[in-house]
Amino acid sequence: MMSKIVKTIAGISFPFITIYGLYVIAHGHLTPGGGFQGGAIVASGLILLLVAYGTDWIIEKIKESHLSILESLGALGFIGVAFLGLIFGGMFFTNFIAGTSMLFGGIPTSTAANINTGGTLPLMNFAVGLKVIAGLFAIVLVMAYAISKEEGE
Amino acid sequence: MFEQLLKTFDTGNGYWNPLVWGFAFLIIFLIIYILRGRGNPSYKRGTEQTKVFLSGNPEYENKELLHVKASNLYWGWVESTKWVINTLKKMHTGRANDYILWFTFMIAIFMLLLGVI
Amino acid sequence: MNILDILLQQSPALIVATPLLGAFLTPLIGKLGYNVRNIFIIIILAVTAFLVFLLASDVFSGNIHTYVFGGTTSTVLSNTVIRILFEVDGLSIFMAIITVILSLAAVIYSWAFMREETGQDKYYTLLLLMTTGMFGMVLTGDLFNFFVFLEITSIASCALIAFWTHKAKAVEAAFNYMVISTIGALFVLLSIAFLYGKYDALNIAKLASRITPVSFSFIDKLSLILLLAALTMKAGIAPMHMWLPDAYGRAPASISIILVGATQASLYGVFRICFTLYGNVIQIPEVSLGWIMVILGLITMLIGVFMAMIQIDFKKLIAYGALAELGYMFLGVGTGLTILSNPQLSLASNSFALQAMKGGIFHIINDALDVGLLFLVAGAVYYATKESSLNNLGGIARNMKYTTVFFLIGLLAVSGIPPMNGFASKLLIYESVYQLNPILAIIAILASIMLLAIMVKVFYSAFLGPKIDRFQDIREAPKSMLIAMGILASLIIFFGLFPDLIVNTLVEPAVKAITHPTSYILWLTGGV
Amino acid sequence: MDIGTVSITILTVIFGAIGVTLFGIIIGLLYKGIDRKIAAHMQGRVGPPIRQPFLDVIKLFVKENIVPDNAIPWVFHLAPIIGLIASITILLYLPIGGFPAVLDGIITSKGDLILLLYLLIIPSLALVTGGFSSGSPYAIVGAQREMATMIAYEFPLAIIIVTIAWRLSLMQNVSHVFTLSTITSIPLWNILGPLGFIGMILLLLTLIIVTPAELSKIPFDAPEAETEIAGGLLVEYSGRNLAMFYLTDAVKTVAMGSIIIALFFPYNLSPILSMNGYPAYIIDFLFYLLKLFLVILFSVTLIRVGVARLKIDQIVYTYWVPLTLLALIGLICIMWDQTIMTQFGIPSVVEILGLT
Repeated sequence: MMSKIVKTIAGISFPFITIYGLYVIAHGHLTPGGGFQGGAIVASGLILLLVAYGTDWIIEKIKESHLSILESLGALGFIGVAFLGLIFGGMFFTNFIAGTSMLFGGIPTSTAANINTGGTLPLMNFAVGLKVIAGLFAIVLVMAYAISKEEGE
Repeated sequence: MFEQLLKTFDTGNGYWNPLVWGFAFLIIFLIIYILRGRGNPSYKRGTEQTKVFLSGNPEYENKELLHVKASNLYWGWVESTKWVINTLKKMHTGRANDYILWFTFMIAIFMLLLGVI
Repeated sequence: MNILDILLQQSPALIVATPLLGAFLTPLIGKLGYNVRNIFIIIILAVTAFLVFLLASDVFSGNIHTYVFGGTTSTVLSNTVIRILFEVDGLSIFMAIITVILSLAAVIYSWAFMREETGQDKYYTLLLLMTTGMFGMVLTGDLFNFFVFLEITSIASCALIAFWTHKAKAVEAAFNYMVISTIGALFVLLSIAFLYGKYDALNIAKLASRITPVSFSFIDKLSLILLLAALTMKAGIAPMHMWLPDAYGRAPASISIILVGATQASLYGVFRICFTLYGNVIQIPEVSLGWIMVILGLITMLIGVFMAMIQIDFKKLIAYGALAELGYMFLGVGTGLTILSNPQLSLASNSFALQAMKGGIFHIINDALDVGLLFLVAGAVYYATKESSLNNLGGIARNMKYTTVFFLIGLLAVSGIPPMNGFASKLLIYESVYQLNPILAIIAILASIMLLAIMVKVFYSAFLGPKIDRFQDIREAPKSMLIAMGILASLIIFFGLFPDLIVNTLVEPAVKAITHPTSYILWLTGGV
Repeated sequence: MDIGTVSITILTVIFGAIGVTLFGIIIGLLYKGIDRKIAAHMQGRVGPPIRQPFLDVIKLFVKENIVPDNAIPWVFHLAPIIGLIASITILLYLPIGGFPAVLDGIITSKGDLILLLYLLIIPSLALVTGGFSSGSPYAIVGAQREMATMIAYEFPLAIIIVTIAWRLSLMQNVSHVFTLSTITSIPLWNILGPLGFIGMILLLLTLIIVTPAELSKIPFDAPEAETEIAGGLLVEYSGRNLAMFYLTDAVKTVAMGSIIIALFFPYNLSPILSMNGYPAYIIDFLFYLLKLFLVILFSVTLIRVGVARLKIDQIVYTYWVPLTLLALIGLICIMWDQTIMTQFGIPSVVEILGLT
C-alpha cells in the first residue's frame, strides 16, 4: 500500500504503458520487439498497479485462475494459427494469409513499413503477447501474494 | 509370418531360441510337477512346526525384527570391496558445484584425448 | 489422396504438435473435471502413438521422411537452407516409439497415482510439454531446433522433478538438475554458434555435408567436444551422472519413467552428432571416439552397479541400475564406432561391429521398458506403503500379488535372465564386443550378474519376509497403475520371446540409419 | 515348414526332454552316492551305500511339506520347481557322450555358452529366492551369502568362457564360436602352442575351483554352512520341496561336469577305435560317464574333503583377486600365443608331441 501520490501517478501512467506495450506487440513484424517484449511491457504496467495499490486490491479484481486461462488461450492461439496453416496452406506453420486480400495479407515493399503485411506473423505475435502478459503477471501476482501472506502472519 | 516368429535369434556368434527353450521348459515342468505331486503335500498348520527355526531361541513378538535389513545384505561382498565403494561414495557429494567440476573435468579429458590442448 | 496419406505426410509435424496442443488445452479441459481431463490426455497421446506408428511403417520401409515447416516450396536457395526441417530416419523413429510408449504408460499410471495431488493441471501440462520436447529432439533435422527442444525438455523435467515441493530433497534434486542441465545446454548452444559461424548452416544434413576432412579444423574439434560433453552429461554417462540418481529417485514414479526417455533422447543426440553430423570426418583420428565411448560405457556400468549395491532407497537404487544399463548401450554402439572410424578396418570384414551396434540400440528400448517397469513398481509400493526406504519395507508380497509378479518380470529382464528381453540384447552385446577386446565382454557379464544381485536384494527386502504389522492392511495398487505396469511387462515378454522379429523390424533400420550417414546427409541434393 | 517337420520337431523336444530329465536325475543321484562313498573312505569311514541318495529322495517325498508362517507360500513353493527345471534344461543343450545335444538343430537352435552361463544362474537364483522367501534369519543370511558367492565366481567364469570363444574367433572359417557344437568340434588343445597350452591349463584349473562354488560345496558352502547357520538357505525347507532342491543339486553337478567336459575334454573314444553305429554310441557314453566321474572327483570330492570352509568375504576375495588373476594370466597367455606362434614359427603342442 503506497501513498496517494504514488497511486495517482501509477493510475495516470498505466494507460500509457499499456498502449506502448500493445504498440510493440502490434508492430512486432516491422520494428524491433514483438509478442514477448510487448507482453512484458504490458505486464510491467500491471505490476506497477500491483505495487501501488497492494496485492489484496488486485486479487479482488483479477483471479489467478483467470490469468492461467488467458495464458492457455494465448498458447492455443499460437498453435491454432499453426494448425490453420496446416489446414489452409498444406503445411504446419504455413503463412496462408500472406499475399491474400485479408487483414495483414499485403506484400511488403522495400521502401516503407506497412502494418498490413506479415500474414500470420502478427496473429502469432498477438497470441504470444497475450500469453506473456497473463503468464508474467500471474507469476508476480502469486509471488507477491505469498509474500504478503507471510508478512501478515 | 509364422516361420518368422519361430526364427532363431542369431547373434552372429551364437544362437538363442526362446520358444524352443520355453517349450522344453513347459514339458519338463509337467514332468516335474507330476513327480512333485507324488510327494506328501500335507503339514500341520499353526503348530510348533511352522514356527521359524532359531536354534531354540524364542521368536520376537514384533516380527519386523526378524527381517534382515536391506543395508545388512551382501556383507561379505561389501566387506571385500570396501575400498572401491568408499572411493565411490566420496565421489558422490550431492553438491551442484561438484557436478560442474566433474563436467569441466570431462571436457578437459575430451580436449586432451582429441588433441585440442 | 486419402486421409492416411495426408496424415502420413503431415505426421512429423503432428507428432510434435498434438501433445503441444494437448498441453495448452489441459488447463482449460481441466475445468471440466478429473476424468474428462485424464481421458482427454490419454486420447491425445493415443493419437500421437497412432501417428508415430504410421510414420514408423513408412520409415521402416526404407524412406527418410522429411517435413518442411511453413511451406511446400523448395527450401534450398542457392546454398542456404531456410525454414525448419524435420528429418526422420530409422533411429529417430525408433526413439520416438520409445518416447510414446513411456509417456503413454506414465499417463495411464498417473490416473490413480496422482489422484490425491494438487496442481494436476500443471502436472499434465508439463508432462505433455516434456513429451513434446522429447519428440522434437529425436525428430528434428535442425541443430538449433534440437537445442530448443532440449531446453523445453529440461525445463519441463526440472519442474516435474520438483513436483513434490513439500519434500526438500526433491527440490534440491531439481535445483541441481537445473543448474547442470542449463550449463550443459549453454555449451550446446555455444558449439552450435561455432558451427554456424564457420559453416553458415544450422541444418544437420547441410552442416554434415560441409564438415569435410578438408575443412576440418580446431573449431570443429572444439564444437565436437562441447556437444559431446554436454550431451553425454545429459544422458547421464559417468562420471557426469551424479544428478541422475537424485533426479530419478526424487521425482514421482510416473515422471521417473519419462525421465528415462529424456535421458535416452540425449543419448540419441550423442549418436546423431558422432555418426551423422561428423559422419564425413569420422575417420580422422581425432574424431575416432569409439574407444572413448567404450571406456565411458564400462565406467558407467561399474559405477552404476557398485553404487546401486549400497543404496537403500528403492528408487535411487533402480536409478543406479538404470545408469549401469546406459553403459551397455555405450559399450555396444562404441564398439561399432571404433570399427567404423578406423580406416584400416571395415564393417564388412568385421561384422561383429554391426552386431554390437544392434545390441546397443536394441538395449535402448529394452532398458526403457525394464527400468520403466521397475520405477512404476517402486511407485506402486510407495503409493501403498508411503515408504521409500528398503530398510523399512518388508513382506508386502502377501498384499500386492500382481505388483510382485511385475517386479519379478522387471528383475529378470533388467538383469538379463533368459527368456526376457534384456537377455537378447545383452547376448548380442557380449557375443560381439569380445572380438574388440575380451575384457569388455567379461566386465559386461560381471556387471549384469551384479545387477541381478542388486535387484534380488530389493525383491527380498521389499516384497519377501515375515508379516509386518504396519503393512497389515495395505492394498494392491489401483487398476490404472496395474494396467500401466501390465503394458510394459507384456511388451517385455513379447520382446523376449521374439527377439529376432524385433531386431529385424525395429533395430535394423535404426542401425542402418547411423552406419550409413550419407543417405541422411545427401537427401538435400536428391541423392538417397 | 510342413506339418511333418513340425510334428517331428515337437516329438523330438518332448522325448528329448523326458529322456534328459530321467538321465539327469538318475546319473546325478548316482554320482552323489559315489561322491559320498569316496569322501567317506578318504576320511576313514565306511560311508553310506551308493544308492543312499535315492533313498533320501524317496524319504523326503514321504515326509511332511512344511510351509513356515513367515514364508510367502507361492514363492516358497515355486522356487524349488523352477530351479530343478532350469538345471535340467541346461542338459538339453549339452552333448552327452556321442549323442548331440537334444535341442541342437531344432529350428536351427543350438547350445550357446553365454546362454548356459545364464541358465546356470537360474537354479542358484531359485535357491536364493527360496531362501529369502522362507522368512527365517538363518535362511536369509544363507541366501545373501549365496548371491555374494555368485557375483564372486562369475568373474573368473566369464573370463574362461570369453577367452575360449575369443581364441576360436581368431580361426579362419569358424563362425558361431559361442556355440557348443563349434567348441566341441575344435578342441583348443589341438591348435594352441606351448604358451597357450599353459594358459589353457590355468583356465582349467580356475574352472575346477569355480565348480565347487557353483555347486555350493565345501570350501565355498558358506550359504549352507550347517555348523554355523544350520543349513542356511534350506533351513525352512522340508519334504518334497527339499527333495526338489536335492535333485537340483544332483542335476546341476552333472550339468556343470558336462560343461567342463564340453569345454576342455570333448574327445570321444570311437574315432580312435574306429567304431561306428551302436557300439560307438555305447563306448562314447561309457567314456563320457568316466570323464564325468573324474571331473566330479577332482572338482568336488577331493577339494571338499581336503580343505575347510572359507568365510564369505574370503570367498569373494579368493575369486576376485587370486582366481581372477589366474584366469587373466591364462587369457593373456592365450592372447599372446597366436602372435608368438606366427612370429617364431612354433608349432602347436599337438604337433610337437606328434599326435596328429
